[in-house]
Amino acid sequence: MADTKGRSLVSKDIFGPLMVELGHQYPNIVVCDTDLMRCFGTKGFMKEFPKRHINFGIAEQNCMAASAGMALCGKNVFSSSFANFATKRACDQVSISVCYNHANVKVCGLYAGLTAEKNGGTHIGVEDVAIMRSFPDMAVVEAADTYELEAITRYMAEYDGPVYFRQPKMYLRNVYDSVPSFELGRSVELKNGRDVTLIACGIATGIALDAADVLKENGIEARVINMPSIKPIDAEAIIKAAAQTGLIVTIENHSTVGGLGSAAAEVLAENGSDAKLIRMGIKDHFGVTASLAYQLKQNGLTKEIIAGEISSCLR
Amino acid sequence: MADTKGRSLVSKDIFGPLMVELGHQYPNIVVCDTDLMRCFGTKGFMKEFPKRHINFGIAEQNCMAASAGMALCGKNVFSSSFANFATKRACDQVSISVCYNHANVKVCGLYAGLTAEKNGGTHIGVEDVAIMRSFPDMAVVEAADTYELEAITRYMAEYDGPVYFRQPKMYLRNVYDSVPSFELGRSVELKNGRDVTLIACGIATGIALDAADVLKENGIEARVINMPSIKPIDAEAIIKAAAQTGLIVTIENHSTVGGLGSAAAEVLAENGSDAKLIRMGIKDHFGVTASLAYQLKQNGLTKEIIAGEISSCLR
Amino acid sequence: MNEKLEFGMLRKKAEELRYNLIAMMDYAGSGHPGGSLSSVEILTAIYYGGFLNADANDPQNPARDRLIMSKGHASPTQYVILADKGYYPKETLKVFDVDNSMLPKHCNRKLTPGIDASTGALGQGMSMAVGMAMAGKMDDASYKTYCLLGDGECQSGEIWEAAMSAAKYKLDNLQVIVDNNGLQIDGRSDDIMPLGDQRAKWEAFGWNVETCNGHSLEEISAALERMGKAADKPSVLIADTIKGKGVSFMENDADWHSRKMTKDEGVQALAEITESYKAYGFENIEASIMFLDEKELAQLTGKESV
Amino acid sequence: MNEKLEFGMLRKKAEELRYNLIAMMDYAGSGHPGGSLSSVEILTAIYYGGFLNADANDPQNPARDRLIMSKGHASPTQYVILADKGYYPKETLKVFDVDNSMLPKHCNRKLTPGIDASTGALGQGMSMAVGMAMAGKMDDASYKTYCLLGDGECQSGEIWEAAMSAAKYKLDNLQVIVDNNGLQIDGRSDDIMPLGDQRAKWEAFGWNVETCNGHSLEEISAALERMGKAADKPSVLIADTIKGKGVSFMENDADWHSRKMTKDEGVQALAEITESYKAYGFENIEASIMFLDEKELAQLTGKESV
Ligand SMILES: Cc1ncc(C[n+]2csc(CCOP(=O)(O)OP(=O)(O)O)c2C)c(N)n1
Ligand SMILES: Cc1ncc(C[n+]2csc(CCOP(=O)(O)OP(=O)(O)O)c2C)c(N)n1
Ligand SMILES: [Mg+2]
Ligand SMILES: [Mg+2]
Repeated sequence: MADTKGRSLVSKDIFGPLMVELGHQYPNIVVCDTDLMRCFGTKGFMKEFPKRHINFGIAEQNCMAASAGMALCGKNVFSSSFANFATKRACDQVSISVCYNHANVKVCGLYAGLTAEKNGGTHIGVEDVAIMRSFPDMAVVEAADTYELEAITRYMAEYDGPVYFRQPKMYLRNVYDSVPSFELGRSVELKNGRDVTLIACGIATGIALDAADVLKENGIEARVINMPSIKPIDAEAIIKAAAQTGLIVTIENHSTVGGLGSAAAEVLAENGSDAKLIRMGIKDHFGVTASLAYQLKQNGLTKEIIAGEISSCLR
Repeated sequence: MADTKGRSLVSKDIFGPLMVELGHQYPNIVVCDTDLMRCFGTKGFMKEFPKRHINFGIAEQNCMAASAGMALCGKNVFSSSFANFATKRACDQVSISVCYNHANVKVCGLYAGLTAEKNGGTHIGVEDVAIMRSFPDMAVVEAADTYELEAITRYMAEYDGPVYFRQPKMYLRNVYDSVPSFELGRSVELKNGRDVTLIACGIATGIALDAADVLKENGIEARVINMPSIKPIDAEAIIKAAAQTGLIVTIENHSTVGGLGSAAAEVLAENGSDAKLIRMGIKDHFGVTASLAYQLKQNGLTKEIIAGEISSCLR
Repeated sequence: MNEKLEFGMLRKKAEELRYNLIAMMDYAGSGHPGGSLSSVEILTAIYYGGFLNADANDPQNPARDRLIMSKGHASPTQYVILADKGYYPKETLKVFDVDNSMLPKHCNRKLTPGIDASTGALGQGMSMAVGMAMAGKMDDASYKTYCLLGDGECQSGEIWEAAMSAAKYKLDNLQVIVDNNGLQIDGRSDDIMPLGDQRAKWEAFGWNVETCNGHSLEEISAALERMGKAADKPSVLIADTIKGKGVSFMENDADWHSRKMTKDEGVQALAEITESYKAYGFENIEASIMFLDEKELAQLTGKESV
Repeated sequence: MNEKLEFGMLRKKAEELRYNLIAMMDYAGSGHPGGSLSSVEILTAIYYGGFLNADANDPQNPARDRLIMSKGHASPTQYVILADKGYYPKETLKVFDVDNSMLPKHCNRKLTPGIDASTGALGQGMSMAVGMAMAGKMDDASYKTYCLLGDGECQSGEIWEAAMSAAKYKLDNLQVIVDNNGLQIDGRSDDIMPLGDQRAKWEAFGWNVETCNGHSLEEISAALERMGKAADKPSVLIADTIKGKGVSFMENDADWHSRKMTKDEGVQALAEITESYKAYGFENIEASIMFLDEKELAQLTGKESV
């Protein structure tokens, strides 16, 4: 479906220059770093807008709470750290200074999930979505590729309120071939199908599309739903899919506890749906020091394993 | 069912003296405070075992990570703060220093959920279970009354590994009339019934029992399951209840996102159960400055509202 | 709007605020008396001594000075001031700490006009204040940001992260005051987690440091004056205070961090403040009551039975 | 087990370790060269200078001294030492940073014998070290706990929470070393978040402070010696170092925090260390290689083509 030619798969390659553009367009945008400017891609922003850029060093707590302070003075603050530190080291600050104060901070979690690769368990955030999803007033979003990353970033430049903006280091493939539209609470059906529905976000959406191709070869028509807005979630799409396809499979670059899979489970169970849900993701263990490919495989997050699981379930 | 006479409903009244007893029995037990000794009830322990008590002051991060360090030297460390600060201020430390290191720390979250009452939103932890449940290697437990609190505490004195031990300031009633047995991963059926199953933990278990009484008057036979071990969860009991009673209602002193309700949703959806789930709890907003009774009512956590909801659902 | 009272009147105001403060907490049967009382003079000096530039009629004015109660449990002191300043009707003080009150136990910016940040999770107010001062610098705005810390609160690492960042960005528009009452919940800070040489700490973190007797309105004002002139550096005032100041049985007693007064204790507390008021040469403090009528006040002072 | 080399041999050891370190990271095409190289002398002094009491044959001995790499990304330096000490076969160094390796990029106590804590989340190792020292005091044990920090890491509030607690509990069994290389990921610490007067900071937090040239084995050893004698206080050594020390093109360049060497860079790095080895008067550093055979080494040194 997608033409990836010339489009970088690396989040910061798209995010960084885009923030410079948006910085010109929106004078209230501020960028905050925590000694990871190189990973956020925000060196360009710092150079263009030195006064509107703060590097807090290795002090994520202060970064997130001070960002809230800036937001309460009218700024739209994009603040980042590795996903793990943005959500866990600064957990209370994001909860209280940002959400409880309803501060206009875009908490950006970098190198999300297994894309932290060999940095290992201390860096591979498997719980960040679970944590952020539990915060009242927090929206949680993750793009499926850098086209959607752009869409979300543009949306965030206008949106006023706390958001957790999860960003993998890089994508495995593109999913779109141009910048799609994005809205909080809205999912996108990428592929129709009647036998099973794959719901995914982030790098997992590409995997889901690939798995659907494998399933097709086996005669199984899979619906693929991209769910960039994990909270608020598009419950309607899930209920519809459950009614129409029965089996639902969530695929995510995150623990199976508390993330997209749990959000889907909540929707299904509350609606008394008899659809079976399979939650594919990191199986309640910490990340290890290994390449993305290795860890995806270890966690059953390859198109082959996913297709296999679905085939045997439908048999 | 329960005889509450003479038995305090306040967590620290039971926990505090018990820790002194256990301190004598288990020389490797250490207690760590964060300027909330008065709330943890551990002044007695400090006096009896001054060398095995550390008060870290208002420094929850250091408390939890240093506790892990002690644990790695053979100690069984009971470390506390208000639930909100134990799990959010020290989030990364509990995740990495405690869980990732598999350190024998019992992270005790005090004044859990709405029992922080008028301390308001900054103190009322609505997300702590969601956060702790998402950590690999973490067990999450909460007692239904001070009898069970005692059972869990005794269990924890022997258990080796990371646990989040959630403690409300006080209970609304007792549920047991003597110290029950406790085991990780095991639920307790407090009342049999065939029309609906109420699954609850913490102070909500007492409310569930009361709601069952109200339902009975309406001719509805409710099963009541106490679920002190939120993780690992007793999936079997949930599946059985779903098959036998259809409707499942989870009741918890916590956000409906990520806690007991979500855990039940995961189990039900993964099993393709067509049982409908109603998640009663704090409805994805922060706590307010108000009494427990007020906030329980606001969140629909009274026996009347619960019974009403169930009755209208079964009608 | 930058109201400035002479020291005589400032003292009078401080005692009247203290009286209302005790009355409000007594009326509610709640609050954090110790840390509220210790900060009365500090907040009086800031609000009435010509420092805080803020307007009750325009509490969201972007050009206003900010005041962040990082020790958010001392909200009562600010509540009586905001009522006196006209941010809300004085009678509002009656709803302090009632269910879902607009005057909750910890400061909440969404509920109370005049409150600039929701606080209560210690440490975070300091960072938010730093962020506000940073935003001021970005906008070349001239507002100042004041921030009140507890001494126990300074045990929190976030304070030192924030301190380091304020020095980096030369936030001379940031004025932090430590209500150095030497007590926290579990006892003396020196016993629970000693703060050691606080001046040395802040200086080592690149701050301009002032110290003073935190109950001397003159000393506080002089220190704030000097802080306002310090360029290229953030300033901190370590104000030595007495927790529970003004009520003999509360002074220097950690128990009074968040204890509720009995009826008799309330009577005595109000009587003691009346005494000191008189000792300062003022008369009839009862007339200063903002939010209770005579009858209601008589109940608290125990005079209804006379 | 408390091996103590003379300074001449200590220097020889340091250079050999550095050689192995570069070879290991080059072989893996990974690692954090900058902060690993800056800590070579510090760890050499601790492990071989008669300080760390630990036994490769009994890595879990409760009486052992602990060493916590709070800057867990400098694991490579410790890995070559542990291999040399016999905690695991030297050939194990070949698996550094391979998928699911027992020698992962950040220290992991569950995977690697001789590693006392899993680190990588900056700040936490310091607290864990404090906890270990506290446990030692509780047990009246005589072991010491060493802890290595980065200078950037000291921006984290947890460091100062931990520092305060160590002073309270008079942890003279705790010895912290700051690898003060002046760089972090985004650039110079002085630009990113200036640490200012580090000595003043630690002293203000109640610590015994030593400073030294962090590449002088004599100075490090002398400082550790003095620290071992300081009673009733924790000690910190601010060791001034050069990030990337020993490899000209890596020195003082933030880019080398975690860059991977090209083939040519690897060749040059090994050649430079060989040169300094000779300049110290030693010969044939290649013979010191722990984990590669001649042919494998020849590939890294670019000599296979000759
Ligand atoms: C992060 C955090 N930890 C714990 C608490 C609970 N708490 C509220 S007040 C207090 C003591 C504060 O002492 P201090 O800062 O000295 O304030 P003061 O003496 O002025 O009341 C504590 C521990 C909290 N509010 N926030
Ligand atoms: C809490 C936390 N935040 C961010 C990081 C990412 N990180 C890894 S190393 C590093 C720079 C460390 O600088 P410094 O402490 O000076 O170490 P050194 O120069 O010795 O490598 C950063 C920001 C981390 N590991 N942990
Ligand atoms: Mg105090
Ligand atoms: Mg450095």
